[in-house]
Amino acid sequence: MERKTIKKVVIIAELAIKEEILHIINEMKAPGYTLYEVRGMGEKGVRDFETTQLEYFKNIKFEILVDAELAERIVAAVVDNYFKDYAVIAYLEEVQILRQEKFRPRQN
Amino acid sequence: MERKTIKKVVIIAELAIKEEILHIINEMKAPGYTLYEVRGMGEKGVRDFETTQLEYFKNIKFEILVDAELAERIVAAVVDNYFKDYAVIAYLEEVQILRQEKFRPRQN
Amino acid sequence: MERKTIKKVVIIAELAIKEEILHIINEMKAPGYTLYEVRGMGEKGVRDFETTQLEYFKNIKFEILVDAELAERIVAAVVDNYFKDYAVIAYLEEVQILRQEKFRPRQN
Amino acid sequence: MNTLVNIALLNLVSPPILFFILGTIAARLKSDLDISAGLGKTLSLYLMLAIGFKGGVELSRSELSLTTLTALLTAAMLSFALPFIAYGFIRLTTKMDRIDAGAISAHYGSISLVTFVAGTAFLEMHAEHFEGFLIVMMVLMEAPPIISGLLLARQGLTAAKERHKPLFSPKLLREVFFGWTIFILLGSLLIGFLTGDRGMTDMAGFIGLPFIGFLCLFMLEMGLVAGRRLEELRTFGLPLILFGFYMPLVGASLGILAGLLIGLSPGGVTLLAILCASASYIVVPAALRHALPQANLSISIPLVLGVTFPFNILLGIPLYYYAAKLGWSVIRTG
Amino acid sequence: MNTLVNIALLNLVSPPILFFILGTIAARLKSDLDISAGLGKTLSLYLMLAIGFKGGVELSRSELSLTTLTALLTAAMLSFALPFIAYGFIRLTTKMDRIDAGAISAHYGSISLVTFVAGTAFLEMHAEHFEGFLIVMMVLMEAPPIISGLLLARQGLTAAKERHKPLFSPKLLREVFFGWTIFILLGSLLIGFLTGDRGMTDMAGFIGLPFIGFLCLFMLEMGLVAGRRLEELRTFGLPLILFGFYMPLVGASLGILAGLLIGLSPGGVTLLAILCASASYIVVPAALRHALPQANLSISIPLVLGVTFPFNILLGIPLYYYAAKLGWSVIRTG
Amino acid sequence: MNTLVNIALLNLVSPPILFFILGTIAARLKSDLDISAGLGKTLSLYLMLAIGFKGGVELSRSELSLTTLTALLTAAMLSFALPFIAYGFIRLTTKMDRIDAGAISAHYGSISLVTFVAGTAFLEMHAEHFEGFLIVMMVLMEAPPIISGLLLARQGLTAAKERHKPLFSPKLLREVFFGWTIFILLGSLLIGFLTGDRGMTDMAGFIGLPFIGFLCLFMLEMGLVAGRRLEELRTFGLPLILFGFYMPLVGASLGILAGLLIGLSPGGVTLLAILCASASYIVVPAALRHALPQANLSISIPLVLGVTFPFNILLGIPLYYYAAKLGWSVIRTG
Ligand SMILES: Nc1ncnc2c1ncn2[C@@H]1O[C@H](COP(=O)(O)O)[C@@H](O)[C@H]1O
Ligand SMILES: Nc1ncnc2c1ncn2[C@@H]1O[C@H](COP(=O)(O)O)[C@@H](O)[C@H]1O
Ligand SMILES: Nc1ncnc2c1ncn2[C@@H]1O[C@H](COP(=O)(O)O)[C@@H](O)[C@H]1O
Ligand code: NA
Ligand code: NA
Ligand code: NA
Repeated sequence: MERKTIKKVVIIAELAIKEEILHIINEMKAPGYTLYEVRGMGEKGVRDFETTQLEYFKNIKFEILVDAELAERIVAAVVDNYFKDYAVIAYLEEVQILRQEKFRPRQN
Repeated sequence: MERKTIKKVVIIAELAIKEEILHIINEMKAPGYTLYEVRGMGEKGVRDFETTQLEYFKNIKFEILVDAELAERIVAAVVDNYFKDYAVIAYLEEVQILRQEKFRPRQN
Repeated sequence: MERKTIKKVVIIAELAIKEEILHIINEMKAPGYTLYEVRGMGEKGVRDFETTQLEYFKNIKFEILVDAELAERIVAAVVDNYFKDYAVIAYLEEVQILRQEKFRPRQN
Repeated sequence: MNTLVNIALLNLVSPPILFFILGTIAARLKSDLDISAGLGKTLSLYLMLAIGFKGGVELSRSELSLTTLTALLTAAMLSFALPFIAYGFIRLTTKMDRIDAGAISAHYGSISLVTFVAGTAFLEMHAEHFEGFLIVMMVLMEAPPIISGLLLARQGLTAAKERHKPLFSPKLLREVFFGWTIFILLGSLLIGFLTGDRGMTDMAGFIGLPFIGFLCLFMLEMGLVAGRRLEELRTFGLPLILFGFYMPLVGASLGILAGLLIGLSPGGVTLLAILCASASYIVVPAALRHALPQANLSISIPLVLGVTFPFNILLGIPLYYYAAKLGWSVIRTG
Repeated sequence: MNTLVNIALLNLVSPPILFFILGTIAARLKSDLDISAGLGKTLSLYLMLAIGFKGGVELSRSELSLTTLTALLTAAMLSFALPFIAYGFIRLTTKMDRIDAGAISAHYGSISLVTFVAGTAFLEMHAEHFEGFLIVMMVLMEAPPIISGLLLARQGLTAAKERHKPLFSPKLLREVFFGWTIFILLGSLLIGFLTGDRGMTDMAGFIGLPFIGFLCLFMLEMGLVAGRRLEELRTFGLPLILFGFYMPLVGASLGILAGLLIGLSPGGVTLLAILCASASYIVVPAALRHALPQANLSISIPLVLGVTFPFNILLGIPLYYYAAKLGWSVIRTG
Repeated sequence: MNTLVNIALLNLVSPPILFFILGTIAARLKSDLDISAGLGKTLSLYLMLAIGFKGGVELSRSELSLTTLTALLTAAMLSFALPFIAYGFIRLTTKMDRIDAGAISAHYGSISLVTFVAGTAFLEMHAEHFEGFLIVMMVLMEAPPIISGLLLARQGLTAAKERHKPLFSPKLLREVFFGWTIFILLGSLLIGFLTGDRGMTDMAGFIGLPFIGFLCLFMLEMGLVAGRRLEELRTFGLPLILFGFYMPLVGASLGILAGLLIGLSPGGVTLLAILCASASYIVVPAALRHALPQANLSISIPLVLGVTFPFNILLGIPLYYYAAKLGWSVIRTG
């Protein structure tokens, strides 16, 4: 089968901005997303605890498969709004898909 | 260290077809898999809830490291059988491994 | 935006060596990591159960974004120390990031 | 004296119902109040274990009579018949295709355990006894409607190969007969039956004392779940929404008639009515994902959870109880 | 007779406190003892539901008096005022900037539910009654300090646009008023109030009998959480650490004075002192992440959990109780 | 009168055992019945807390005697000795290498808490009292067999450097002494001891009333876990399977002898037998992953969980009790 190559946007952020990121995803009419509950460590310190007491130490990860153009816009939106004050990173990967239409921006 | 490049098959699907996908993996003698519990959104709507009440809104994600040839066959099997009726996507990535033999199809 | 390409080290291992891997990450001053709780199957058998009774059947996954040089050293350390006796795999991927400095080895 | 209004109000100010309402409000106001996934599963497990065990002990006290057998048979038959009625209503009043109509009708033929449990708590409040075998009746009502629902939906399958592939895949059978809900219900029932009153003394501190409290937690979650589904009803046509209201009434009426005919106690009649009125949102959807993947569950689920479940909990149960008592006294005096 | 020492010792050898200590030790020794995430959430949910419900039933027994209203008003005002005092201390004794100082002061103005619950358990041990509306007072003390804290922190914001953007984003308001803690507390309180003693008989087996046991589990987790934070205190200056000790004393003193003035019972005075002395580690941090993302929570959290919370649990509560009784007897006799 | 058969049957129809059987059946039939991860951990935590606390209270009532000390010493020694016996049997009857044989023997020297708890529930059923320090004995039996098991397995290590690296890595020591199971057991024991009867009145509603119910849930999960392991036994040779049956009998016999010698009560003797007969599936495997990573746990785990655990639960416990009573009466009369 011949494949198309599109982008996978990855955003790992503190739980506090989950809704904000979802908002960006919807605003930009991304065709979909996948969400993970993760733990980790980075510039903003260790965020790797199992207890639920401290919600603001939790991390989530978004993966969004989209065309390169939209990918850039999503990353830009996250970087501009949240990199300064929040625990968050964003990066891009390339993935090979089968049916490109499935990953086009939503029309509605 | 010199690396070999192999494929990573990624399948994100509704929980309902977990066993079916495991069946494909075993049938095709894939050397292994890694399984995630995820949430998400796509063509088939939002599947992003924390409650367990509604099992059929849950998503799982499979990652399978295999050679290109087997990768194609796994993806094909999933697409042909489940893309029409079920919430599922599949794509490929390239990864660099150390010991290729570990990721050859099982013999038994 | 112009992007830099760096490495993503992926380590999937049995829970038993979580602290050992964290130790390597800290020793080598990796800038950060992301941790997943996963399940799976491989050479060392099936490690895909939902019960907590049997802690040693649990898997974790580390993702570490670093420059190529450090990536090699981390993988080497894991392979040398744990591949023989433990359930563990390691591989590399390429990712495109925005601000390289964020992923340089820690100085302190 | 217990007028319908009194009964209804008494129901509305009982802790479980109020926690259900609290949950709904929380969901509507988009509060971040949430029941952790694990807890949700644990609570269902607890309710089923408790209700099953109690029923078993109850059974161990009474000996198997003919009524029991007729009752069990009636239950299975009722649940098999209900989908045909439901299907008729849907096809007549909406433009829904055969597949989705069949799927929905299966939900309404089957039962909701929580509604049943709420019913038992309600009866306790009124010191109303009921037969232990009603739990068995409940279990027997889970599966049959899936079959009738599938038979109806099959007509809608275009691809001949799909229409003619065997109705029961082994997968479906396992799903239905070894599904965890049935397993834990029947299992606990059997254990309660075997250990009887001695077992009850051991278990009372677990399934007795804290029961209502656990039910409240569970109803709180149900409120959250129901509240979140309301959104999705927006896109539904009025006829379908109405179906969510009158179908339980139709089911309950049949349940009451049947219950009176086979000579159940007022409590028993009420519970049979509740079983017929309630609609499944766990067993049936799970089974349909395998047996009828073409069906669109995002129609049935919001309808069951957003309309029928709340209706039964808030108004249905007292209503059915009132009607059951009425019918019963009529027969008695007549 | 109950000397301060006796009271303090009696507190230290009560199961909840001992489990808290056990948890701390486990954390210090890096034991792999851990409370599963789900359980942690469930336990908080349980404590809030139980304490709220009990308070509601309590309220349903007494009729709304003027004291109640003044008490509620006092609570809100106290919690609004406390951050200004806290802020002053911090700015005077440390080099911390306005933003972080404001953030911390918000934590100390607000309250910790677990400390409050531990206080009620402590009072029960001393057969000391307290007013039901104290739970309402607690709820009213959660939000106001966030406002005063923000007002103070705002001064530190360099970017004019940040300084002048509205104080309350809708997001913040939802966070604060529909937050799950407040929701479950007020909701359960209301339900307890509506169902009264009848409701209590239903719920006693759930929120009564096993209460202390659940509290012990929860305190075990709190011990783990607190113990793990101790590490981070290493890097803190002495003045800040000390603040974590004397600020609760300051708060408690004000609480006791206010409590005596508005004529609360000894138990009520003690609880108000506890509320003023305790610092928030759930509601306030969550709110600040949105309203003041520039603030560095890795200063406030370790201070609240590593110093103030243990201090209140281990020594504060008995101390405040002793002082409250003393003050009360003085007034009485005087 | 209590013949062995009566005792055995009475055990088989007790709720915990029946729920264990239910779980096994569910697993065999591949039902999707499952205990959520969180619940599993919570249940173990609860059992350990409850059993530890009760033991502590028990201890606080009796004063430390010489019997206690000899008992504790005996327990540690027994558990250290058992692996040598187990190792001998395995090496004689199977072709297993030193490493795996040593690993398995460590499992059988150590203990299973759940089996112990089931034993206490069993004794309660027979109104049979036992000494509080038996919980301390249990704790003391967890670690020693790991040492003897390692000593035996070490012989099999080819690489000299591995064979001669210190037996106890700090990691292993922490794993063994600060492991969460030991921590919660000893901690709760100590707390129960310190708070005594007053503490018990506080905790009874949590660790007393619902205890059997929680045990049932736990046994349900154990049944699921055990049932799923049966599969893997297919590939095992008969000699190894048999070992899983007779080794507990060997252990129990030694336990009974020792128990009678040091003068334990019939209940105490039974529990010591149970401890010797039971095999570890939590502490030992976790420790071995670090101390002996070469060992293949997929041999020991199925054997312990699929054969020995069910055997002890279903038949062993009543048998050991019967033997203990017998031995005791012999001594008495003799
Ligand atoms: N170098 C890295 N590799 C992998 N994950 C990272 C890395 N840096 C940060 N993260 C993840 O992103 C989260 C936020 O990063 P930060 O804002 O740098 O604290 C962390 O908690 C990690 O989960
Ligand atoms: N564009 C996308 N990016 C990331 N994940 C996606 C995307 N589309 C679908 N998914 C995931 O795949 C699941 C099923 O997709 P769908 O069949 O399109 O509903 C969704 O619930 C998501 O978890
Ligand atoms: N071919 C593979 N594809 C994806 N994940 C794998 C693969 N092989 C192993 N894994 C993961 O790595 C873990 C340890 O692998 P192993 O040491 O081969 O048993 C497994 O439990 C899986 O989670
Ligand atoms: Na029905
Ligand atoms: Na305060
Ligand atoms: Na043993």
